[in-house]
Amino acid sequence: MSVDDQPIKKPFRWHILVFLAPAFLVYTAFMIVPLAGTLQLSLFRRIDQQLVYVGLDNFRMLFGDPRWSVNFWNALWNNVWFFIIHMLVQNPIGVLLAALLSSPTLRFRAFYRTAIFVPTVLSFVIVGFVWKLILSPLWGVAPSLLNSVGLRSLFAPWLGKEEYALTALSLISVWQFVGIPMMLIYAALLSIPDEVIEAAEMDGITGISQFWKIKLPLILPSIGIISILTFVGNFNAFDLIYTAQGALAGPNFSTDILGTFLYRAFFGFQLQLGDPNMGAAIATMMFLIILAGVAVYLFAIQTRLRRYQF
Amino acid sequence: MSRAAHSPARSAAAHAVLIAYTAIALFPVLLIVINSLKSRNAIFRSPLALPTPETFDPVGYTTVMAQGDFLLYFQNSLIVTVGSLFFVILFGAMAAFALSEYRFRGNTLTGLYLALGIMIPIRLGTVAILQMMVASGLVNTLTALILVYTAQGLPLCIFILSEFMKTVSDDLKNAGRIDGLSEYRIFFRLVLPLVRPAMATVAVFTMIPIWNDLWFPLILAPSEGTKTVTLGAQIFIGQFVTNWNAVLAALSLAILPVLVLYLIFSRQLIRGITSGAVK
Amino acid sequence: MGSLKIENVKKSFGKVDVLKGIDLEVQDGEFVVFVGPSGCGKSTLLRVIAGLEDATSGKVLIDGVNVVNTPPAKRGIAMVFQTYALYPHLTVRDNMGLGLKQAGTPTAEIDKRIGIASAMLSLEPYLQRRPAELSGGQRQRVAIGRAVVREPKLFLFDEPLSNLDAALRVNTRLEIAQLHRRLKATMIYVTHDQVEAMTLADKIVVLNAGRIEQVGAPMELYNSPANEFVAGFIGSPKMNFVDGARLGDGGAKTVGVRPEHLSVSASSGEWRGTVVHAEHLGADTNLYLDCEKAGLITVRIFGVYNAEPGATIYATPQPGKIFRFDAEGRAIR
Amino acid sequence: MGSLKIENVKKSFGKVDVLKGIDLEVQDGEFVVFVGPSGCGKSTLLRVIAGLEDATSGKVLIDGVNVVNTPPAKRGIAMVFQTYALYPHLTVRDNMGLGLKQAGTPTAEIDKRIGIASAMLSLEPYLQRRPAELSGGQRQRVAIGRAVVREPKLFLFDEPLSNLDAALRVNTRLEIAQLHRRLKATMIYVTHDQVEAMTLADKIVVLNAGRIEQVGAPMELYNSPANEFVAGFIGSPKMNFVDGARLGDGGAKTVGVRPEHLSVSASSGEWRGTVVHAEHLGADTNLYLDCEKAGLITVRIFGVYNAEPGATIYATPQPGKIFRFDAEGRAIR
Amino acid sequence: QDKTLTIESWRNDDLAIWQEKLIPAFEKANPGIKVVFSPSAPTEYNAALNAKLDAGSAGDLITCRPFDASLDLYTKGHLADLSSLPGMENFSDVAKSAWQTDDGKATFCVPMASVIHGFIYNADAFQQLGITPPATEAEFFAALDKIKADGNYIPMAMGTKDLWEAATMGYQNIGPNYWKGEEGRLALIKGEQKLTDPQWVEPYATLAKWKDYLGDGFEAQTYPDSQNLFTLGRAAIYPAGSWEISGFNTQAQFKMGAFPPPVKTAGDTCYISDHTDIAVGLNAKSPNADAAKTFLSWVASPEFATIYANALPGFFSLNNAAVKMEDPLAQEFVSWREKCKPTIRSTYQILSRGTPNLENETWVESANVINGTDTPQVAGEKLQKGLDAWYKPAK
Ligand SMILES: Nc1ncnc2c1ncn2[C@@H]1O[C@H](COP(=O)(O)OP(=O)(O)OP(=O)(O)O)[C@@H](O)[C@H]1O
Ligand SMILES: Nc1ncnc2c1ncn2[C@@H]1O[C@H](COP(=O)(O)OP(=O)(O)OP(=O)(O)O)[C@@H](O)[C@H]1O
Ligand SMILES: [Mg+2]
Ligand SMILES: [Mg+2]
Repeated sequence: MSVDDQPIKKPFRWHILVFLAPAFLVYTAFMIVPLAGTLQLSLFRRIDQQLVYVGLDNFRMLFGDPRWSVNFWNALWNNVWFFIIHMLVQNPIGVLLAALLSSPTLRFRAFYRTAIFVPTVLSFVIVGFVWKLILSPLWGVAPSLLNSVGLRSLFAPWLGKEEYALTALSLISVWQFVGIPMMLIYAALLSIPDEVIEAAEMDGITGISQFWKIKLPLILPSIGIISILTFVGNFNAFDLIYTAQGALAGPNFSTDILGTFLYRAFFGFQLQLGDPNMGAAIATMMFLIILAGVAVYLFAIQTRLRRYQF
Repeated sequence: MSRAAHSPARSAAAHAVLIAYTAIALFPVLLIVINSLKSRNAIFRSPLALPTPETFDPVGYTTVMAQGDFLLYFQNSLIVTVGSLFFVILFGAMAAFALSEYRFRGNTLTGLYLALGIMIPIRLGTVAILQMMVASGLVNTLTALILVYTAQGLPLCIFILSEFMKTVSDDLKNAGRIDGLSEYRIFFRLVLPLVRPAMATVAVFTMIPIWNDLWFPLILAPSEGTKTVTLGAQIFIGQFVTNWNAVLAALSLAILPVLVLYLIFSRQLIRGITSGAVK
Repeated sequence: MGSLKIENVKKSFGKVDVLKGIDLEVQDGEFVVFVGPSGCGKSTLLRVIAGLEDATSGKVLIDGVNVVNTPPAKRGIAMVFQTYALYPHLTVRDNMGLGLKQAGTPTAEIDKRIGIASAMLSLEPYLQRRPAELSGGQRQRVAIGRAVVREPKLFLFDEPLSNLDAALRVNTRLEIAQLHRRLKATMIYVTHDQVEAMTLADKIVVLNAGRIEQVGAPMELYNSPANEFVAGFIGSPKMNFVDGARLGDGGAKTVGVRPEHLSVSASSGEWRGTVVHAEHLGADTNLYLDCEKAGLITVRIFGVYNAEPGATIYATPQPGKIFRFDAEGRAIR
Repeated sequence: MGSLKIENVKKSFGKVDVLKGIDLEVQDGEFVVFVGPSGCGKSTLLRVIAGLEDATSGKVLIDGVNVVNTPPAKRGIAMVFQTYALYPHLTVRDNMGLGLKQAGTPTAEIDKRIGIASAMLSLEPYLQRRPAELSGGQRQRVAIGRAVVREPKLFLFDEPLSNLDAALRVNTRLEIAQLHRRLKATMIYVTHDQVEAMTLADKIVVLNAGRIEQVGAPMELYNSPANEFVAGFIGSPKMNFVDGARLGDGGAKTVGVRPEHLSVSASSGEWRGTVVHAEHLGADTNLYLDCEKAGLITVRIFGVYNAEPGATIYATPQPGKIFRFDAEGRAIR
Repeated sequence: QDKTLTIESWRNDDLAIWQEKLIPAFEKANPGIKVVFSPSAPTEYNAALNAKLDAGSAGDLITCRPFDASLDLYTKGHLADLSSLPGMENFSDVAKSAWQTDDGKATFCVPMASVIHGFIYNADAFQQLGITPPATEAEFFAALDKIKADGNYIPMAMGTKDLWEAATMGYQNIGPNYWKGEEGRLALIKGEQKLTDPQWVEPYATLAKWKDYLGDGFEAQTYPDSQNLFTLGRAAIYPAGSWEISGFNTQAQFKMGAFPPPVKTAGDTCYISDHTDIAVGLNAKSPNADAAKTFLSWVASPEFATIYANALPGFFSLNNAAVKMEDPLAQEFVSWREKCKPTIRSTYQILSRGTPNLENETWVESANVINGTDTPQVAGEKLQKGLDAWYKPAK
């Protein structure tokens, strides 16, 4: 065997390490380490000021004890509904707006793009305040608007009704965050080469069918991203419900989602003391739910999505 | 593309939809701005009315200006936001490039690891983070915030950018390799400029939660010298009585810098950035 | 159906004037070839006709109707893009079939047409592949196929055969000619290939720097070019241009002789020259001679001709095959 | 510096075998042209040499060193991509200068080289433009320029002139030849243009379906093709193939005659045929004859030859210019 | 070298008072000690404070929530024992009860203030309609009916959206009259009474009747909405806590009066909720413990009590020393201490230690009862069931 025939070891690709290292280090130090430290609390319980290892007891309690499990399932189901509304309303609207905005001949594009994005920039405090103001039966914004179109009878104190509150809040959240899918899809649409679009125009594929047949397949990975980001964002959501409905997510827990449930358990609320161990157990469950979703996406969907290079 | 490519009817419909949605998007915002200029009574008597000479009352703004050092707060917010953004985009793009460009063992797992952070509210790690900052003497410094926000922003940035980097033509990168460019140069000179729209998007997504965050400034840097705008505005939210004039004024003012940043970034949303590259 | 009239079309990109006033009439069913140096505006003109680019001024009439405000989709045109512009997410089959599907053509008919086109372009084995899995020439053929299946009344081809090998190029060229006859469609075809231009065209349009230099039948351009530019552009190798004064031809600023119209002899002839370089192409040979009287000239000889660089050779222009141009480059007849 | 050796290189994309075992040796400073039908694997082979594609098996040695693990950037290669692959965000100047800058070349030197290259490619007016603002041919020239300025020891050109007009093509071809002499660099060049292949190559490599059919000097391939495929591929129009049995040549399965090796006469000759179609190219004429004895054949005649379709014409193969092939297609010598 | 003390607090509202009155007064008396009042938003306070204490970056002085929240900090060692602090003797055992260990042995915060529940009314409206402040329930509802019939005013400004209004301004406001203040509260803790007993369910029944007198869409009415509704003069009666006084004084353009929760029948003993609410303690890890103790002693002094109670009418001093207050409304509230028996909120001590949390449940159920989603009986049963799930009173 000649020297040449020795299997040559691939040189180590240092640049991969260099590219990954800064992000990896900062992220590990300030995110993973603290969070892992917190999540492992779920295996302990504080008994007489001592942290005692209790295995999966906290989880057993979370699922076995109706004092916890009822709230957990309620929050989970509410969260699912919250997510469904975002998927059905926010993302289609976002995609539609992006598609309209990406038309090369559209005028005032920058204005529309900015205007539609403004709500996303607002802090939750403002969003909570203004929507409570608008939807409040007392000050009459929504009632008089509805009145002006003759629909006054449709008005109800939505945020205070168990059956509407969650949907109303989901829609407020949609209002606030439509800018996110819009901008992402817009960026994706911009990267489609003009020539492909021109070819479609020549082929007689215009307007809506152009969107379905040409653009959508080309931005499918971005649609995947907004779906998974919506999923992750929704199952982590907290602030809007918290500012609009308070930590008890009223009325009667009808707007309680995992984030608010976790907050009460972990940090406590009013007279309820924070219980980091149970809180960590809930957080672990949330983490597992989200992880499952993301893993499905990464391994089952993302690997199957075709990407096209331009 | 030519004008003729779009019929007037189609563009009229597009404008109709966009105008309708713009109205929905802006109406509540206008309500805030209008009301931030009115007296408290006027806000709740007739929230829809424009400020009239009788109801016009800049008390919110004067309160904000009188209370604390809001210019300093703005400056702090800007430093923290821009600083974190810089590192998030730089480190995130680098990691995204590594993940999207190279096949190596554990690629997807690394990607998953780097995405874990968005699956747990980082608030939960507060105590550990604060302990670290106490130990390193970074409490009440903007550096502490920048570090945490950088870590916090990375997962999303990597997630989005790696997807967009996959759409950069391999031939283009290969042309760079043939040209003798190092991997670093390929990243900085070829890939980064070509994913500008995506970077702008990520920058905007990253910037907003940082700018609006209340929690970490409260925990890590609550001192007068390091307060951010959002934290500063909290001073008007009392236990029982909230000074809505001041809150609205402070937060309305606080929108402006982010909007300016947004406008700066959205200039990077350019069409046809890769056209003419390959046949 | 399919006549085209272009009236004083101008096009600028910012400060760059690309088309400087194009007037052209194309009869229904005609096969028109655009030739011209790289960057002279051929593709731009096609894009203006297609409606992908707005002319800065001027009119485009299809069948007598001004189409300035007609969107490309409504102009009834098929186009082969110079850059192919294939749909990256569709298979070869779907790339070809999409336009037909959109037009509501029955599936059987679509399949038939794709079958014919892919046979004609030797694309059958690749019908299920996506563009990224094809070679350059295969992609170009898909681009042709996509235009061809639609069978419109007006075709625009932008250098459609540039990446094909000789055999395939001949075949495809013949198929396009056949298609032209079968559909009686109007075809506008951009090419840099002399053979294609000469064999396909009813009419060749010579463009130069955004202007039309001459329009005419192929042999007309070859035999009586309107000016020095056309004379030099049509025919390969290029016509030899010699200073008229140097040859003692007082009436002409420049005298042109095509390489194939020079006879060579080792012993005697009009222009004595030294062989600088010989190119052996198999079927013919190009000799580059440095002549005392005529300067550096090219001679094309049929078949194999052995001449060592440095050898002395005499070249004689064939009588009646000499072109004369005035100071402005216009042909003197 | 610049020799290349390829040993049994195979390449598959999934189930598609594209290169089926390529062995090739290229001497330092040689000019090698790859020709072959569209899709035969030329670009793939270039990409394997450049290191852009990993061979499924086999070795690539540059200057005797196995470069399998050498990244493209370290192989000292310049390449013109078939798809150009220009940097869309950089101006023409920066497209050309980027590699030099990376190598730390002094600015003055970079400017000089860009100046030379852009003059050679007539790109000076476009130096400040971005690729999107260029015509197809201009883009292709930028791609050439980007490779050329780097002056490496090994060049890979993938159909670099396919979108240029005839005059520019001749010029650029000559410039490349000159560059080759000046730099003494090894060049590997893919083309579909017979003239380019014949004039540039020290050695032509004929590829077919992932295999090398023949390697040899241009005239060697023209004069003594190893098999039917090479005979048919080299030379345009294509060689006429006639069934040996039909001609009464018992020893050969197939007999081949090049179109330029057939003499025609209106009155007498070996094969009597009817004119099917005549192509007038100016400098020469292609006649398509339907012969009783030989079937459909092509005849190439120098100059203008007038023959109406339907006329009767006799074609006679020139003595000694007949090629004979056995049942496997191999040439019988 | 000056020592600087930082006070952690949820009382953003008090920033001006501290900066302008309290701190200058203290610093003048104690040169060498600087004090910084560093409040955070009330909703974030507990979580932020816990994190800072755990990590060791909290301020020297900690404003104490009543009962378990502070007790927890003490048991974790975050709050120092202040039992022997000079000045602590100025407070009664009742005043200190909210910041003591269960056995009463250690006190860890210096009491600052309590708040009293009752009703504030629009005196102009009452005069206009010829209503006098009601003393009994019958009178109360008669007044409400009259206001409603008149139609110019919303009878009562209260919403259920924020939940705690319903519980605190509703249930805890009127409840003591039913369960007889401390008597009932302690019996509940001992396990002798149940939340399903009539004295605990009846207040809910009364609350349920309120529904008809609340504003349109009260289900979505937030606490600030209620405040605004009243101060803008659109509502006649406001179920209140005394903390509203200072805010209402500046905002309302009409004369206001107050009356205590009406009793069932004339002549019954009246009970009021006089709830210990704010105290201040010492961070056990404070490097400036001595200075901090100096400060805390000052907080325990009558001087502080006077400044504080007058600066913040409605937050009543817990100091034994009598405090003279200027504000008439505040005087009205505090005068009830004489004629009625005070008690603290029933859920605060001990009973909200477990899961589910009784206080939180009470919020939810109070709102549910007013909204009509739960009947009073069901509410009582739910609460008792939740309590039974973890609370085992020592028998
Ligand atoms: N990713 C791929 N997957 C499958 N087949 C591929 C892929 N890339 C190329 N091929 C096939 O490999 C063969 C060789 O391609 P290559 O690009 O090398 O051809 P080529 O000789 O350069 O042709 P051309 O002259 O048309 O450019 C083609 O038949 C092509 O279809
Ligand atoms: N967007 C643009 N901005 C400025 N100049 C442009 C732009 N697009 C094209 N041009 C210029 O217009 C001229 C004509 O371009 P066009 O593509 O029509 O040339 P062409 O005749 O098709 O050339 P080729 O044979 O090389 O394809 C070129 O010189 C080109 O540089
Ligand atoms: Mg072109
Ligand atoms: Mg190729």
